[in-house]
Amino acid sequence: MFKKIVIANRGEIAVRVIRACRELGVRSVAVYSDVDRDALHVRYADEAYHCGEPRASESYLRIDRILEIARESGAEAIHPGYGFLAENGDFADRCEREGVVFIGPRGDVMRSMGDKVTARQTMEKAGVPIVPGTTERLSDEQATEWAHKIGLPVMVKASAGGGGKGMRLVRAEKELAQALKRARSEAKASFGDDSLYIEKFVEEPRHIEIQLLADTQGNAVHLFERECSVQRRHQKVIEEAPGNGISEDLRARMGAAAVAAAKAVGYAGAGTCEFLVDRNDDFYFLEMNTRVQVEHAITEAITGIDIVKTMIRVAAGEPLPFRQEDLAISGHAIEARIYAEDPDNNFVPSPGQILVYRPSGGIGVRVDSGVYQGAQVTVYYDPMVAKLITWGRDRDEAIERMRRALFEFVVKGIKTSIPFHQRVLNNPIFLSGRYDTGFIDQHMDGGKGGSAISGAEKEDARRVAHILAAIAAYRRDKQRANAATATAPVGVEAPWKSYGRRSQMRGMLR
Amino acid sequence: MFKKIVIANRGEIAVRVIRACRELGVRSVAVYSDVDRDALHVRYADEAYHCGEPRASESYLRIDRILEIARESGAEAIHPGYGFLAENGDFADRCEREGVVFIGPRGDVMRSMGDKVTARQTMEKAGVPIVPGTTERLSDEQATEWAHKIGLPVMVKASAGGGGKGMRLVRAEKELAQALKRARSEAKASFGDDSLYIEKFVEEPRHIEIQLLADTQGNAVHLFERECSVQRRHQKVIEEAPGNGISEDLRARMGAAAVAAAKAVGYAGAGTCEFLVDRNDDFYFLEMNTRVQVEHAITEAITGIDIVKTMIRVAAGEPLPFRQEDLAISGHAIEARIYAEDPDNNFVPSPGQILVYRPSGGIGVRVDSGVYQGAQVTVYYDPMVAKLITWGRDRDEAIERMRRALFEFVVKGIKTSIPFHQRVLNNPIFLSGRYDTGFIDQHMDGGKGGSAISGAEKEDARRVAHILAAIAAYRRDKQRANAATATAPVGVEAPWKSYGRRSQMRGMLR
Amino acid sequence: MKYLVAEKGGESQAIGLEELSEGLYEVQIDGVTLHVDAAKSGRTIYSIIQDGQQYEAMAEEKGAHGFDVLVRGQLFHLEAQDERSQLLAASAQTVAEGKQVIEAEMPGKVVKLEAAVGDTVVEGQGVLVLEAMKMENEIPSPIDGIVTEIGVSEGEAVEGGQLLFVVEPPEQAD
Amino acid sequence: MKYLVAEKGGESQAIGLEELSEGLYEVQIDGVTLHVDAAKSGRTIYSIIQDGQQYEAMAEEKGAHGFDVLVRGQLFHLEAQDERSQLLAASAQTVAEGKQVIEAEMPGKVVKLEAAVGDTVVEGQGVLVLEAMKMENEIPSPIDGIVTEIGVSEGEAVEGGQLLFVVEPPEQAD
Repeated sequence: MFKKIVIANRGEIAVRVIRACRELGVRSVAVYSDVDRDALHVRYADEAYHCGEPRASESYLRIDRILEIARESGAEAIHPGYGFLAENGDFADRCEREGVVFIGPRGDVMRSMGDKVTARQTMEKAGVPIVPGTTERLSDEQATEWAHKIGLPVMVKASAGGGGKGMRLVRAEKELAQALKRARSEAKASFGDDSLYIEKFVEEPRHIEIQLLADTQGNAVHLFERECSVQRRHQKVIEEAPGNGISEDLRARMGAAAVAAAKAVGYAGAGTCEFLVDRNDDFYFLEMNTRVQVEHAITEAITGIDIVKTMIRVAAGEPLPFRQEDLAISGHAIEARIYAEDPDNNFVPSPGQILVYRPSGGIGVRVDSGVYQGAQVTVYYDPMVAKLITWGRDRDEAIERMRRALFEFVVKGIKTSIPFHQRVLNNPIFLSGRYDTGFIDQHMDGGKGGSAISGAEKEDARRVAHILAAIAAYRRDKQRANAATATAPVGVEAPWKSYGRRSQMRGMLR
Repeated sequence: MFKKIVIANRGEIAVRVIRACRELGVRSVAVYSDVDRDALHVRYADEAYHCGEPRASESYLRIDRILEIARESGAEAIHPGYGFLAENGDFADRCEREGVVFIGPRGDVMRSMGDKVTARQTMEKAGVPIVPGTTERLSDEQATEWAHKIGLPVMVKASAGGGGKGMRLVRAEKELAQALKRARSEAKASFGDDSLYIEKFVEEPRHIEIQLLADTQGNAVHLFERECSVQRRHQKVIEEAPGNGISEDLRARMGAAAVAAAKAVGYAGAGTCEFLVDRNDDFYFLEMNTRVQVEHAITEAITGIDIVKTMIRVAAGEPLPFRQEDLAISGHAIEARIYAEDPDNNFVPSPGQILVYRPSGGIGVRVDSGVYQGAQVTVYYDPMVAKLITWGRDRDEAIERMRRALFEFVVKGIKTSIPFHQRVLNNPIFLSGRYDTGFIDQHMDGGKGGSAISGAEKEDARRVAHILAAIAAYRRDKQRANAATATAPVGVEAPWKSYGRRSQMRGMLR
Repeated sequence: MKYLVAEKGGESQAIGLEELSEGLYEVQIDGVTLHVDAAKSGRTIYSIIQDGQQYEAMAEEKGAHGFDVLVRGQLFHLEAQDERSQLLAASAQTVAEGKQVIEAEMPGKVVKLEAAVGDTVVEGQGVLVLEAMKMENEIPSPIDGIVTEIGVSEGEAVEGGQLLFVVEPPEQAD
Repeated sequence: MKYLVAEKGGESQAIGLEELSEGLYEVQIDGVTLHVDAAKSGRTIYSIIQDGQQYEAMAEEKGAHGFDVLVRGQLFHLEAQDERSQLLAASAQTVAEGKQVIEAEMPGKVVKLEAAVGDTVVEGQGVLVLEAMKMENEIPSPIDGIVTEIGVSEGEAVEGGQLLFVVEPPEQAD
């Protein structure tokens, strides 16, 4: 086993990896940009090195600096987490050349999967079913031709894509040009590569993905499926494991296909095969993510396997400590991604200082977070502040726990998506378990729709809200009256000022 | 199922029960004393009623007021948690008479078990092995006689005892008189009943207890054992499930004995049979706790069963939703009770305001707590501020997680027992799993001994501590220099003052 | 003491308020009298107990008289003020009418302009696309009107508070 | 600037300190020079980074010059002060000598008196038993000496800060 690992990431996933290191008795080396000196991942780490300026391109994406830190600290391996350098094959190659273990698959494997077009070609060869569409990069003109050839609706996707970036659904002819433009610009901005491809849009598609673990001895197992069909603008917001109404037979066939895909490319480490499942339970390869997923925790909850510790072990050359037949599903798990955004105002990002942070606790609840009370959510990085995971003996209990945990979760100072999650957890379609990736658009008005509580409760809440507004106004007036004598607490006034400012702007944006 | 339940308790267990209610869709009614208006259990509840003055006898123990609140709120049942009224048979009778369901066994059952002497008689009849000793209340003279008859060492115990209160080990003749006095005074203070009995002291005893669940249809199952041999002054501080080196055979025999005991008294609800296991794996009935235990969470962790929800269900007349053969042990769980006390100063209680509270999180970690950042730990109630529970696929992983979680857990403003737990988690005897109830006295110098880290690490920590002390002094001096201009934040100065004051006293006590 | 409380846009209702003791209020609302125990912990979190019902609620000041109040996961945008300052209120509530000056909420990058000066836009129509925190956000016009000014260009990095564009109602824009 | 740091009772070592910029210090210790980055969050929690090593540590003021410092779960009772105020220190460190006035840390109840005025007690010997937070705590004498005063009686409820007893060294007590 390694003695020391650099975690080339930040936020909750850096904390997640540091926890795994501590449990393995491996020293953890955090890296931090100027704005992350006070971040939680630094405080949990054994060592910490500055890696640059706030913008990711000037810090967490600086390959030279990350490798320099590995040398300086004497670390033997680097864990990339997700995002940033996690799926950068060239970085993996650099690590190999400089004698540092990259905790993930080989560079060429990543490239073959990271580029979605190449991946589709590879899978086609491996006999894994893929979504009908193109297997080359396309000019706008070719894309238009193909759209006609395949027939609308189609998905326009970035070859370098992932995480829903640079992806657009085109249902009507006239949307196509616009979709291509926006997808290219987003792809360029996100991946520095604006090449696109086109896929047939699968009707009522469900996003079902298979978790994989493979070692360097050629063993590969799957940890069953996750359902990630609750998506807003192609971003996963709520995930479940196991999937809804996935038969043992379908589970076995998808698992086998995923394992075949992994073996076809000589995969090692943790990875995920994403599939689309249509209304006939036919499934199509979507993409393979060659890293730990945000939603890996729900698989840990139903299998008891620590995925991050296992990927570190196999990176150190150990064989998988279990075989397929040792694995089984126990209960049901749900994850809600809590973002710093305002679900009551078109989900605009909501950075700022977290004035109050009271995470949920108790039975069947897991919180993975990179923040704490007093921490800053900056505008520079991903707006996810926490992952809330609940486990139950069955789906109903997992849902009841999630509702309970969302009720308990308090984050003040910034707006979060918690109220949105509460609305989803009350939606009859979601509760039925029969939903597809169109769920939020079709049944929740793109996220605006739904209510966290019943009509009567809402009236009751309204009455209390009005009373509290009067009381708050009264207290404020009273406070102002003594303003002359009182002095605002140090370090408190500042955030408030900025709140006043932002809120007025939001008022204008509304 | 009930529509509304009164939780006649406070702190983490009140929060625990409220969580169960919310998951069951049952409205929760909290009760609070003058000093608990801002407590977490009030904030999590649907309804809240004031029940009296700070002293428990004037609030949480006021049977009339609790029942009045049940009537006022229209609740159908009362959950007593643990402590306070939880094992008060007369209270259960009152509830029955007034048509409110007491969530627990019948009053007569509680009395037969609550009085340890009666319990020993009952168990003897039921054929459950008991520790050799007396089965009547004793005067000091009789106690002395018996001590000679049985032969030293003996345990002096309060008939009304529980939770280690009013209990003394007597190894030498001369200690006897003193032990009887202290035990009586403590028993009087804790239970209002100073009657005592005497048991043979079992050498190298291990404290192994069996979790029971029984319904009103006469079904009873056990949820396997917990090992609670890590005790300081007869108080459990760390518990494990399953027990260490408990053979399937012993587990089956103890489980059967516990179920037999439950059926012998017509038990319903959740309960625990405590046994002493000697070096020959012979076991003796110690006592039966007719309530949910502090340490129930580790059993929930290895079985997946929600014990609190289940006890509410059976109280509502539902049959147990599972049979013995549906239950199995999965993995290993450990609980550390985090108390507001100073492990570096003879474990003196450490009340005060919690200035910083950052509970552990992530995989395999559960925190049950009744506090939050800014909350007050008062001198009026039990000093436990949180329960930290970790689960792992095996004992080693559970231990690694616990170490990791203890490292993460930050509580500032009050002293806590976290450093003590870290010392235990590094003790080779504890790690070996071969320890008995004498562990802390014999291997940790009563709690003072052991170290959380290695000698080299300690020297390193010392160096950093010295540097930080200099920096802190420098900053303080700098701050004082500008004292004239600066104004202390409102509400912050107060706690500081009191710390200054208390700490000086502690200095003197040392 | 009387306070007038209204949802943004809606008409206001009068709420009588008297502080009986620290945190304990007698409240007149909908013609009934209630006793409300409002305990505050931290800066904006309240525990409200009224007739036994307990609500953990948050009230955050929003500009002059506004309060965003969160109860049971429901967010209410409210205006609350002492009866006497009602006149002020009237003016305060006209924020969403007349000339609209749209500023950036936070640093970001202008990915795309979707309208030009002089264009007629309807309420909710996108005027430009701003990228912030790795997400593209379309900034819509808050009213039907005409774009009279655009303060940024495509690809430009903007600071929080920087002017993005101005929209004016037709009758005003000429 | 020079600070003298000592464990309670132990002899002190000199630590040179210069703040290069907010939170960044040049430190002279054991004849070597270190750069220490001490970021503070909240009132007493620090993240110390020195030569790459990260330590989350807490420093709580204890009386005149005392700091309780917690690092890696290890608690250190330290006295730290500017060289010039060393003399003051000397006196401050004699707290644990001479006449000892023991006060109650918190409200509680005197369960038992184990010594009487005039009794000779040794360091660590119990003088009385106080019950607080449902636990009985034996309050020991901090020195060898003679009990010269007892401020409470058995069964009496005491407030925090109330005088419990006084112990004086033999030579002084007469």
